[in-house]
Amino acid sequence: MGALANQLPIGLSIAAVLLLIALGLTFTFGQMGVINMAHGEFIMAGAYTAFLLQGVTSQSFLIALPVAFAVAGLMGLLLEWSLIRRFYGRPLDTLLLTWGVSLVLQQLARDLFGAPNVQVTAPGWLVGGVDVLGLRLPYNRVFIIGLAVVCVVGVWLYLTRLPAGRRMRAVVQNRELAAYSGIATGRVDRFTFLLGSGLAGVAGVALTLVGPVGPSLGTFYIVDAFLVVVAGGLGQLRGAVLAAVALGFLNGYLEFWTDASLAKVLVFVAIIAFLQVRPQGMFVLKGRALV
Amino acid sequence: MRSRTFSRGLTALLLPALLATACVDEPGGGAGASGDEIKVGILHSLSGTMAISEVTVRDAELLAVEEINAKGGVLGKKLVPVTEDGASDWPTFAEKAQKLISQDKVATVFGGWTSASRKAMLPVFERNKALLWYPVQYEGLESSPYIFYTGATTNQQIVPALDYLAAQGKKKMFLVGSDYVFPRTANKIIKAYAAAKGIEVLGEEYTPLGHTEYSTLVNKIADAKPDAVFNTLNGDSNVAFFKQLRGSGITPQTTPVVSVSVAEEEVKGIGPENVAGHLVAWNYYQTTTTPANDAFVKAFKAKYGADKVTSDPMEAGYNAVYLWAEAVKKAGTTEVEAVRKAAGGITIEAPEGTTTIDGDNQHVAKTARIGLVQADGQIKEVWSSPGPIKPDPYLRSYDWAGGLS
Amino acid sequence: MTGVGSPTPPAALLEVRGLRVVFDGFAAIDGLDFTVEEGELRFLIGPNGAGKTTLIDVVTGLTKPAAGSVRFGGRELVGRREHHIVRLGVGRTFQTATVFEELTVVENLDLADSFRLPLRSLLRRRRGVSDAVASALEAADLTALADKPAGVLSHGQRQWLEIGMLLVQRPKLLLLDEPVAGMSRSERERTGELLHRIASTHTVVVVEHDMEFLRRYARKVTVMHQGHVLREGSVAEVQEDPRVREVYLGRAKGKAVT
Amino acid sequence: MTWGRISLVVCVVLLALAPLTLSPFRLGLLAKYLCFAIVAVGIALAWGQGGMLTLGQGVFFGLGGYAMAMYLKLEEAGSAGLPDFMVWSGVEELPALWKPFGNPVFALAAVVLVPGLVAFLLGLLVFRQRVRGAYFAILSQALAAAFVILLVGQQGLTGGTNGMTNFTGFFGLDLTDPNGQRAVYAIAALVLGVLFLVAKLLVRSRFGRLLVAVRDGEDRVRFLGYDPALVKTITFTVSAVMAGLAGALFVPVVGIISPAMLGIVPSLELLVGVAVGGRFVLAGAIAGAIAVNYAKTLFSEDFAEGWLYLQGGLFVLVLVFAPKGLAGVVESVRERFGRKPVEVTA
Amino acid sequence: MLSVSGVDAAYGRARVLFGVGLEVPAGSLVCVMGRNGVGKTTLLKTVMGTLTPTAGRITFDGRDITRLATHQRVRAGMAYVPQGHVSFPQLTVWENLQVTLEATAHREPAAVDEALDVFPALRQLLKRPAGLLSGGQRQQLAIARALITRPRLLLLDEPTEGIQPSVIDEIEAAIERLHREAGLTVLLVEQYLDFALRLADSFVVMDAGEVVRAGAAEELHDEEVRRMLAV
Repeated sequence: MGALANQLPIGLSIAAVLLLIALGLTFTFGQMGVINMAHGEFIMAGAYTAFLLQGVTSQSFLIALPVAFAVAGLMGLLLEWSLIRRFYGRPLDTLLLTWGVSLVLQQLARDLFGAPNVQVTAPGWLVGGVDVLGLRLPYNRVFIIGLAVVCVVGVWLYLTRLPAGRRMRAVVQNRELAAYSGIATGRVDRFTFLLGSGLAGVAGVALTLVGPVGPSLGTFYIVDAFLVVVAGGLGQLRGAVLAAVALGFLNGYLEFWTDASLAKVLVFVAIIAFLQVRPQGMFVLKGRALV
Repeated sequence: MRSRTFSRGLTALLLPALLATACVDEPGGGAGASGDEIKVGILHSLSGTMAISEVTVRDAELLAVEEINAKGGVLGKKLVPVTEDGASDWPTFAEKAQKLISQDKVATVFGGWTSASRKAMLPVFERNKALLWYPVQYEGLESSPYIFYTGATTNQQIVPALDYLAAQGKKKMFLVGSDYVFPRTANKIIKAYAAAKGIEVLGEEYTPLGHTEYSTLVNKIADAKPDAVFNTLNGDSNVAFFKQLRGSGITPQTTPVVSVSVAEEEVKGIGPENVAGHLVAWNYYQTTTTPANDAFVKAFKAKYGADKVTSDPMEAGYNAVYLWAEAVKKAGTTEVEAVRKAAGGITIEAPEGTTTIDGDNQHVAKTARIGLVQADGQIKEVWSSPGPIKPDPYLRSYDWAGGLS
Repeated sequence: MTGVGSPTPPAALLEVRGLRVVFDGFAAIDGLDFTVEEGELRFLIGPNGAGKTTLIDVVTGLTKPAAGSVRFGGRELVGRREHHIVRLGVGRTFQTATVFEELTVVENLDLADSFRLPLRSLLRRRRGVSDAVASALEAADLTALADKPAGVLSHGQRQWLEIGMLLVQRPKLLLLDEPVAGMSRSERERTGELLHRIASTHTVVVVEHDMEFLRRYARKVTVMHQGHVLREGSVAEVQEDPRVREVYLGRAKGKAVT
Repeated sequence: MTWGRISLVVCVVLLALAPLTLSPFRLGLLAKYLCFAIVAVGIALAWGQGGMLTLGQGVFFGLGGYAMAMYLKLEEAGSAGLPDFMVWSGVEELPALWKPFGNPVFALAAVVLVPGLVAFLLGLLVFRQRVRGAYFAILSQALAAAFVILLVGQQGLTGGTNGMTNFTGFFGLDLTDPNGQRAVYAIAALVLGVLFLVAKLLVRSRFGRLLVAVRDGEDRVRFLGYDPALVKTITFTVSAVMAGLAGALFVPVVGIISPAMLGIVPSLELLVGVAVGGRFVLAGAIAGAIAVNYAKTLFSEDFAEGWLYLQGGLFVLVLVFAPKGLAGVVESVRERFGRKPVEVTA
Repeated sequence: MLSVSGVDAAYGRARVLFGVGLEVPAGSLVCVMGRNGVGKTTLLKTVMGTLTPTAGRITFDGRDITRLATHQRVRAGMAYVPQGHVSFPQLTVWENLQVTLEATAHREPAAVDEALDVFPALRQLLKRPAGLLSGGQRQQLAIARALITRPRLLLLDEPTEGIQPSVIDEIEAAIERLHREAGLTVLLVEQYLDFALRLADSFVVMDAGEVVRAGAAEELHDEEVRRMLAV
């Protein structure tokens, strides 16, 4: 029974990881209808940013967060500007296109950083943990949960409080009216991509705390990330949050009761079953539909 | 689609593709030992997920080839390596093995890492009566006449590790592994051993290859409170496992983890601080003190860079080339059956110490070593077997292992 | 508030009763009663947002009503899936003609013709042209373009093709949504003639704004306004009704201009 | 017509000559490409004609492959014995799931029926709910991921990551013998030819026209009185069966079936050839599958690290510059220079 | 101020405008009339740049804007209130206004106040999501949103369509005030005669994608014109 309660914070921390990797996708996939298979490689870019920056200063891990946001964000911007722009309205083609890009990026990482995993040392203050209800909750997990919360709140504030965020919501809700309101919609699209990719970069830095840092990093997370977005529904922040939490707990408990392999399979079955009830995910944004 | 209009021109598309494949049949490279050259195949994953591990083994094998050539080659002929990419894909290993044998006509092949790649190549070598030198520790229960196994079999790695743990008074164990054949076989051996020696196995958990979410598993370990964890995770999963294990407060002091797939190269990727103090079981470490190893490490760093580390599978690959060369010298030919016959009893002073080919099962006698991971990423030997252990892939000499094979 | 002809239910082909459709809290149709007799050519008009297309959407199963019933030949349509309703004999066209551009004109028509075939016969290749398709080709004046992909058709030709596709399905009720929108004058005329011919053998409901068209071909007109029926009657009757003039010329503000 | 006939004849002749001119090794490779070409025909049907981008075709390939492998393993092990991997895995008695696969008829039926049934059920579930486009693509991808995990986890049943290997015979043919290999090649070529014709007939049938209609206007098709979910499910099932047959042939051709063939990446790789060759044209898809896999062999022999660049780059280039693939390029070249005047938009 | 000449436009293959010409002099209120589906909305969309004309030329203040992006036209001083009281439904009223202000060239916060002065009723609704407003309130918001850009030319597409009568008066009064008092140039699309009669300086009647009649407001009393508009 104790262990069962223990799974609560674990479900939460799995949810936090899912949320971090999927948050950026809710913008690029959910809001723009672009299925960016290279999202995982933007996560990887964030992780390598943390690798390159470490040792530069004593707080390089924290510095890596904004830098990774910028690096991955710029990569996303470049991708949107150079390729994806031509593909709006062809979501299936963007899927294949970005998968091609992801292959190239993986090989590029292999050539730049070598095939083996590289070492990213967690800062000293993230070593150790805190005891909660008899369970030791690692600081790095606390940090990831915190970062996920910060990112969600940040994104929420950005969307609701900042001019750029308002513009983004305006474009998503009614692209034509946004143009009539004087908004340069093309620029907003590009910025949306920058934000979504940047968040992937931030996720990448955080994942160095709990996972490997190597050229295949992105491939470990991409499917889960998409499932979160699919289950959450199009372009809705609250959908992504709820789906991440639900899948996190589902994963945590299923793995506890069965094993890691079976849990993954069962989660997939659960998603198919869920889509039978809600084919469009938890929340549907009226207006712009995908496909 | 206006398929009628299209298809007219389009079956024509088949032409170039088919012509290309059908008509280009590169001429074979002649016999393995022709003129003053001997071709040897080197077949590892240079791309895909396994490239992480296998590229370094290839490097070590190429180093050995280079060194042998520098000393005048074999039978007065130079070794010419033909490198192929297994692409972390088992059918590709089989395909490339076939290519090396039938197209390049190499004298022998050094290659493979995963059990799956070996199992895929095995029928190819048996069918063609060609030789494969396989350099990685594996799950045993195999003995092919056309494969030489220069890595450890279970009685040279897992069993000594268990002996060590038992000697340390570890009575309760938790088994963690990636979901594939080596961990499952290893754990079967461990359970048989445990049953015979009064050790309790508290849990046995497998995760998919490439799994990175270990909080639940770590929770299960924390809950079970074992004396030791026996870890047969492979590759990237180790990084996630050790990072998340460390965060949970499970320390090497309370619960040491013994790993059999974590070598110097992996320690670097995991981050030494995450794995320091835990145990590993191998036959060789970079710190192993033999004259041959000093030379090996020095040569390796000189060739590939001072920041490079050496590890057990690399050393086993390096040895494989030397062992084959010695066998060829003894046989006086590269002809496969002659080399096989000559190989039994071949002994070299390898970086890990004296190693001898066992003519019966084509494995190699090796010294087992338990090591402690240091904060600098190097591994310090804390125990070693008194001498090279005779390979016993089917564990026939262990009475507790009766029901295993 | 039923229109004309409600007391004789047995002959009614389509009976809509108490229909209510809500979009986001806004009632696009509210308390609508609407009846079409067998053999009628009915025009459905009304200002923008009156609920004409919504009505067609409900009848054909595209939109689910919040309340009310739609009975077709005595059978309830609400709750049935789109293709079932088609199979019961209700066909429709769309405001923007949707034909399959990759398929040829004949293939488009043949596809429409084959919907009652069992799967096994669908797996066979089309050999020649059925009588229904041939006559639809003729009716839509597309015989010359029969083997061209529909993608090359002009807008007007597409509309005719779509009507032709409807014809080969031999529906008991045709619902045409703005068949002449976006057509040139000469095309309108030809469409009118086509419609006239169709109406002689089918029950047809047409949503149309083009008044010239209306005057020429309409027998009975239903004027919709704000989700309900405002007036039903002959063209002349409707034209004379001050309330109708009001919703067209003035607004529902109460200030009649005439 | 003559153009197509001539090239078809040339292709058949080339395929027929290949066993005489190629070394057994190269012939084996060609046979492998033909297996992928069979999958490509199915993908071209589902994706090109039907608009269903399936990222999980490896699953069906695997189901067919495993069904065949199970039979071959049992055949080899004889009536009393166990397949080799079960011996290593410590399985002592033949699992119930395996028993019927000792029967060749059952195994051959399973090659067709198992992938078909899985695809049919999945298709029915998702297409009924009008899950389509990207959602379908992502779900099919997740299916591939889940399926691999499931296979790997059942080591005693499936051989785990190792899969099954070391097949020596195939319905009386000796796979270690060059003549046996030639026979297997001939079977693969024959199956490809037959399935190509079947697909071609399907595309030209009313059903094929309906499929294109569903791709271009699913909602409109509903108003013609058809159920698009059924049309899509049937097509998806057909394409899955083709993948299953390809998988079953892959086993004797390559001599191994393992989860590595069925995951996300192999499933996507199957798409590369189709996209490059031209997804809208069956022959283009076949040519693309053969050409891309040939390129993969060439590259990994001479320029291993560059393969990912080439593969990724190919995808990007094709989608940006030739979304209809090589077939589209050929078509537009023919439109420009061909004798046949092509109708320009009226 | 605005000059449209010889404009053809089409949605895909459906050709909607056939050589439409139109002049909107500075300070005038021009009313485009015609029944449903004759191309009025298409004309406005073409003027605003969401639809590119296949032929013809559009100038604003003498500058050729035929190829300009929509948001650039807005910044040049044209504002458009589309048909159907559209807004950003999940943005609050305030956000609807603010997002427009932030996209303007001037960015003067006072513009929001000025716009709210036109429809004071909106002040109580600032925190409410626009999707929850009534049609009339949404239309007031839509006009206010357009005014924030401080346009010199305001294009209104059936501003009173589908709106409850009480609000129609307010909207009408507001348009009148803006035109008469502030001297705003207005291009109004209307189906209804009485509205045009009260406000317009001049009118244009469209039918089947063509301008079939144009003239001063007085001519609207002409019975022939009425027939063009009514049933």
